Amino acid sequence: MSWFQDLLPLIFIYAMLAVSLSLLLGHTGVFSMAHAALFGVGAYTYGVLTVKHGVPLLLACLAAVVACALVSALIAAPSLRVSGDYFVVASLGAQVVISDVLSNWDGVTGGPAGLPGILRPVIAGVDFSSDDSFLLLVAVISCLTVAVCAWVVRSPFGRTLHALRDDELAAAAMGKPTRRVKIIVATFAGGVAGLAGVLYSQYFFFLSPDTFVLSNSITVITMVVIGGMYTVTGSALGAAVILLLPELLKELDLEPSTAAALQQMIFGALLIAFMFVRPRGIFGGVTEIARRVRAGQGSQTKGGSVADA
Amino acid sequence: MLAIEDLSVDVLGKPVLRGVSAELAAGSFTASFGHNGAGKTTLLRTIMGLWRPRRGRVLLDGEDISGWPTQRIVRAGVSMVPQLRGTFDSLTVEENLGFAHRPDAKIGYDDVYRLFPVLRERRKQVVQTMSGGQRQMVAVANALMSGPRLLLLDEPSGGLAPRVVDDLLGALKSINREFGITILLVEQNVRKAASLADGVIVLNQGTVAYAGDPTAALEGDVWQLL
Amino acid sequence: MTLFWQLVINGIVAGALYALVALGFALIFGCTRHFHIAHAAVMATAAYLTFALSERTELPLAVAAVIGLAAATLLGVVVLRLIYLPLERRGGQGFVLFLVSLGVLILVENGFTLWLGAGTLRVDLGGALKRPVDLGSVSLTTMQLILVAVAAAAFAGLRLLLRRTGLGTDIRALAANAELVRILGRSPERITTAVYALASVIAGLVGVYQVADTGIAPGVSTNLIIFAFVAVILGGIGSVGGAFAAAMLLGLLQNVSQLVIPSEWSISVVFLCFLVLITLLPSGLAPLRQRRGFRLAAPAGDRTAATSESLRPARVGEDG
Amino acid sequence: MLTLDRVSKSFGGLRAVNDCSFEVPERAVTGLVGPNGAGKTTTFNLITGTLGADAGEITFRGRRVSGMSPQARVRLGIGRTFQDVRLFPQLSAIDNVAMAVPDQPGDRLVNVFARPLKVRRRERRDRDFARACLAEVGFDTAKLGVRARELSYGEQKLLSLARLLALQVDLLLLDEPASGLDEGSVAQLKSVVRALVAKGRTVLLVEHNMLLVRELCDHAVFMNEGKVLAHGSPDDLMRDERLQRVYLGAEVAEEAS
Repeated sequence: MSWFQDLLPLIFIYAMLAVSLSLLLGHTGVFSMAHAALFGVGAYTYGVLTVKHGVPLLLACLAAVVACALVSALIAAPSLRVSGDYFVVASLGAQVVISDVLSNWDGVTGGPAGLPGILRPVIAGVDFSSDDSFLLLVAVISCLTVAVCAWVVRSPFGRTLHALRDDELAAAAMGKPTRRVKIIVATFAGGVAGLAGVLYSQYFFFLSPDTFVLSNSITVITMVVIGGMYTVTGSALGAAVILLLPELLKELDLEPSTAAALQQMIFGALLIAFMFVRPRGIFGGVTEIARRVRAGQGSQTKGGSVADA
Repeated sequence: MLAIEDLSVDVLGKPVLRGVSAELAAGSFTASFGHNGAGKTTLLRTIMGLWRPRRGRVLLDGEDISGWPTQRIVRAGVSMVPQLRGTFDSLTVEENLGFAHRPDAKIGYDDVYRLFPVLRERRKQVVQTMSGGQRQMVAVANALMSGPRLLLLDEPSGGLAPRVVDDLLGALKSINREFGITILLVEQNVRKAASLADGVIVLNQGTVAYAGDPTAALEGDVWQLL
Repeated sequence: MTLFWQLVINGIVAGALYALVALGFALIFGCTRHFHIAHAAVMATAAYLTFALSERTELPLAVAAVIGLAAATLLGVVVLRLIYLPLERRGGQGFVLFLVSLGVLILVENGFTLWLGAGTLRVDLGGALKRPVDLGSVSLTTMQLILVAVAAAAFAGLRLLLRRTGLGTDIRALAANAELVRILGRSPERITTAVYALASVIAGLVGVYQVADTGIAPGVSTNLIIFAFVAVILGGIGSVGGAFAAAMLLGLLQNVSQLVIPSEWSISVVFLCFLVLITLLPSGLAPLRQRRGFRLAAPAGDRTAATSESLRPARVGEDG
Repeated sequence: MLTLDRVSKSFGGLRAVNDCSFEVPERAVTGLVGPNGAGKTTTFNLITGTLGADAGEITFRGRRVSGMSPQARVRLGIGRTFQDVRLFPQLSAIDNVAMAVPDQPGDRLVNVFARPLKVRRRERRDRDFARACLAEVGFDTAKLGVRARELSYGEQKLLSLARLLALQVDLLLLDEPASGLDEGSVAQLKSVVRALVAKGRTVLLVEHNMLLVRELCDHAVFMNEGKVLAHGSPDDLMRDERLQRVYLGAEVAEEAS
């Protein structure tokens, strides 16, 4: 089970990333293709600041989160003036630009060769450099983040997000500042993605621009879709499902390049299959039932015939 | 020619029509009234095969057409002028008619142009640039070009000036008389439509509140529903 | 100056490539509002099959290319009929279709990678097509010349088709009012299929060109489709002519910018320009040319913000 | 309270609203009547800022609102319902109403973190208020937790009215509030509107049901083809010959006289 222990921190990290994307995708109705890039901005900001400039780790971590939030807001700002179709293209554009910057700006990022020598933090005298302690740190941060996101979604602010997703025009007619809300949620989601990036860089001690390319954005989208984009916990669990998949492929003893392609193929097939079979994701239905039980409305809906329209 | 039997239709999961029955005789002119949401548009769309009934049947000349695809229903001789969006706005009049035209239809360009002479003058004009009344004429002409025996119209006079409404409804009367086309007209313009029609169906909350003679309809309690 | 003109020529060649992809994508998007990112998979299919059939079997290149083109067209149509249309019938709209389209793209592209490897694959055309044509101080290969000619011909041909033929009227009718097409007893599905076939043939041509010129590798077709998106947005949604012009412009910008900026940054430059441009001109370049030229459907003028978007998840939604 | 001065709006070639001027007096119910497509809903959209006018001025309590965003106009006190209801289909009935309560601290993400207690207290109050709004329009309290899209059309109409009440605006624009409602709900609607006016609110409504207009409205404005053809008391208007010809038909007019 040692492979599982190796995988666990990654699952926690990607759960944060997936939850952050679900805030945009599922809860606000904004389709972002730039999440791997944001992840990269967080990771590289932390890596570059600590490795090349010797900035204290916690300060660098803060800087990474802020930088990532700002970049996310910057991507959101122009495209929110126009309809949702543009956001996809704008975020795609941002993904490509950021990928390019990470691999071409050799002087700062180390270019295609990558950025080695990233350190794990020491917080309040506790050293998190061993794998076990680091796992604990990641698990705590990740769970806290997911909880915070779930809290946001259930707060009045989350309700405003859902209203925006359902009908932006009606939300504006109810006096909600729709553009500002969208930029704020993009900023927040960017910050979470940045934090995930920081943990990622600490986990591997090394960064390579290949991690932060478009196909990884698609992987994160797959996590969110498969887990259930309308639920925070579903998205987080989706990350676990998608990360466990390659481990199963390893049992087949394939060449790494073959395995990578096969894995992507499976993601593609999953995206298609889920839209046909379970558009709300694996865990979407479950939390829906939970919601109804909580609201005491389980008996009020007649066989779900209405919902299936 | 058309018989609707105990028709119930759900739209987006909500019951809109509940057990509607009605009959249209060949060559008749029937007007249908009712509030927004009473189910008039749904009735027309169900006849056209655009919605599927949950229960009940639609019979055209004794044959059950519910469940048929729209194409087949059009070929069987039913056409509809939908509410507001009955034209291809970025196409010219001629292109509109050409698209709708079916070679085996007994109505052709000449018939349509005789009915609406202004369309002949403007046949090269893009529909977008025409007045509301002229656009509605194109919409009716489009439906005619597919050669219907039964013509369904969904509030064709909506938003038109009174004089234009008179022209349009007058044209419907001559379509009914000259071509012998059976007409089912959904209208807000109750008085005018009732004066043209020889039968009235009033829908309320998805059921038939009244069916029969137009003059009797306007005298009784049914009026309160409108 | 020579360098400048050479870059202009290179820009026109790149622009022609983007324009061909954008043409098909814009046609589909304008007609159906499908955000058909799997258009890239169609292109890749033509490229990979041409390679595989000509290199791995004894088939002559021309035959391989024709089979590749046919398979690509088939893929476009199959994706429409087996995936998009059934999903649409279940109420799935833009957001759902975009996700499955993305799924198709990575499925197909990685399938070929699995089969043929991740390297750059190229077919050898022999001398004639690779021979440079001198235009004074600058040059381009015969193939590139053919590409530019094909792009121009495809543009003119599509324009003619849309304006002068029955199919063109059908396509414009579909773009204007899809439901009326059905109400008048015609099949929107059949016209949509024709649109997909047409666009897929064009994409297939791009694929064949790509594998014969610079070669095909994972990500190449995705990059092209991203440029096509940008061109469609810049050209104004629904405007095939606008998309074509914007694609040419992107190609030129990407190449000419290399005069002052290292070439590895040229894609970033294009996208940064795009982001700045849509900030300044939210509805693209379309308002700059008011002429009702080569337009499939009216822009979303009187439609409200909520209805003019094709990618909203709120309309996804139902279990089972 | 609200004044439209020579307001126009075109879509492509079509002049949906053409040089339209009228006034909505305070603490009264004004009816906007006319055939379908007369430009009533477009006028609503121009007043609420969903659409921008091509020409003309709209003033609310002496302040020029043309050019303001929809949100700014809501804050000034203009709220609306939609003809096609436009609820938030995935939100529960109570959330649909609670989200409309103005000035919620929870609207700002910062407060969700920085002042969680305050947000929660307010939220409890807002939900109570939302419940009261729903009760006021006669919404079935057993269905508070049901998603809006699972409600019947009539229930959705009531819900949209409750949502408008929660918005606490002074000028309420109601777009065909009675269409699709059964008689009981229409009676409820009438009493709600009357109660609102008694509390000092102003109502402008679009309605096809002339009997309702006559019972409810103090003034009526008649529009056709984007123009205001007549205004006055509903009874005067129903005696107006043009209006009879264009819109009503003789029978209603006879009843009116």
